[in-house]
Amino acid sequence: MATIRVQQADFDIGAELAAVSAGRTDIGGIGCFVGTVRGDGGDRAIAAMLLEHYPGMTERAMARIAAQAEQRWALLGCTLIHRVGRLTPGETIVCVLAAAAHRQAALDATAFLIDWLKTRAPFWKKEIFTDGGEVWVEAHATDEDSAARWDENTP
Amino acid sequence: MATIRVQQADFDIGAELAAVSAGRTDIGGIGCFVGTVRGDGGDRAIAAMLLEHYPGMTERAMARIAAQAEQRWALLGCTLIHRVGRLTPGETIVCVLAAAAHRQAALDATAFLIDWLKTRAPFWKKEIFTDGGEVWVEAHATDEDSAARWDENTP
Amino acid sequence: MAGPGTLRLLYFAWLRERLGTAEEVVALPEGVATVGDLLIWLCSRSPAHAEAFSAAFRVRCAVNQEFAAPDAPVAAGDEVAFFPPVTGG
Amino acid sequence: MAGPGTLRLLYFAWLRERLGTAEEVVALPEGVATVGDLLIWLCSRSPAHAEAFSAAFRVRCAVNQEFAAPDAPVAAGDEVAFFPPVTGG
Repeated sequence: MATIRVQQADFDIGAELAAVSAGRTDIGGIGCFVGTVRGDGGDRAIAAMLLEHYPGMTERAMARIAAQAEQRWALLGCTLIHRVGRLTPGETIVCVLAAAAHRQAALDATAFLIDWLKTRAPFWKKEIFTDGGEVWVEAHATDEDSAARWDENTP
Repeated sequence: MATIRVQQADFDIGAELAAVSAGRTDIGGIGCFVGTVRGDGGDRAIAAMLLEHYPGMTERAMARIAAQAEQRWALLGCTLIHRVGRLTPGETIVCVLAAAAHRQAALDATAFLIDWLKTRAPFWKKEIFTDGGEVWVEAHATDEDSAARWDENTP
Repeated sequence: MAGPGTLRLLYFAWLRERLGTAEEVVALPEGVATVGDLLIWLCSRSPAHAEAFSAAFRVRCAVNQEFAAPDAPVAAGDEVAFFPPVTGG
Repeated sequence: MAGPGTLRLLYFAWLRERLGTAEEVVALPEGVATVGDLLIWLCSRSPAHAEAFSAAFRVRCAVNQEFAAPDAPVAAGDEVAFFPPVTGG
């Protein structure tokens, strides 16, 4: 039921929102998060971000994350889109949408989806700087903490 | 700096998202919430929702809510749009956007914006049923609770 | 804002419907200095007013377009709005 | 999945770069029954392997495209992937 996509191409968030709610009158709220490439990596300017993933496992992991959210919050719509390849500052990387009858479920599910997508789906980011250097982005303990809170608290 | 609009007309969420991030490379995440008209009011089918507001005070209250969010979370973009007049099931009522350098700020600010918009801006909803009856929507204590959590916890 | 010596009163949502009016200008009643004073005076105007202002849900107020508590001051020239708890979003 | 008697090993992100390979098929080493066993065997292959697999951040593993702990079983025919902690989103 969820929409899961891994793609190089950009996406149209307005169209994704419209697709989730098309023809429905049971949705009361849609939460959304869009992640974008920032141009600063500490004190070095970023020329591009390279997104690597594990084809096959990625889609499987995303489908599982979506299924868990749909079940926990009785979602009426759920979309996960993650881009891969070379992206430049200002471009979108990721988009999650969660539609529910009530606002709190939509907002909580949105936070859950992006927290788990960041920690439980096989994507890796490499920053490529304008000075020619490149660095793999390190995982943040805070991301793991954000993700872990959904293990303990069932809504 | 925030975009504040009260209007009868529908809006294009994709265009609003694009406007917030246009030409910027300092945004890492954008949170968004879209509220829509549901077709069921308990056991009676809803024909339409009538949105009344207090012109002048409404814009003032929305600007204040946005300013508080911008200050608390160092937002890089903030949009509040609320529709008024007669809306039918499936139509959008409200949209809030919050852009920040990091995801948690964007998500928290999004929840704050919709919580406060629902409890601290002068809008009133009346449900008009397919059987001809009509009822003013009553305020929910849970909405007030959601809003009040932002009084105590500064991020 | 209202003219000299007067208050502009606004009513919204079901309060507007029950009172049968959205807006009126009244001379500042004698002895009225706060929102609470004004509410008591309004209730004294008619049984319909008394019933509307004491309805199941507490009526909210804004003075000059800012939310105001019962002890907030009102003065001639103010715009005072009464309405039910808000239900937007 | 790999062929009979073999494992398909995949490496991602900096682990792929350090090892200089993204994918290889190896005969299931004798005595290897778990991910942990496999890691020990991999480290024994060369100093470069030992260094890569003991790098600052603990290497993560998936067996047949599911996250796997060190005590997870591996068997001939499995696809085993090693990678750094994920950093998507």
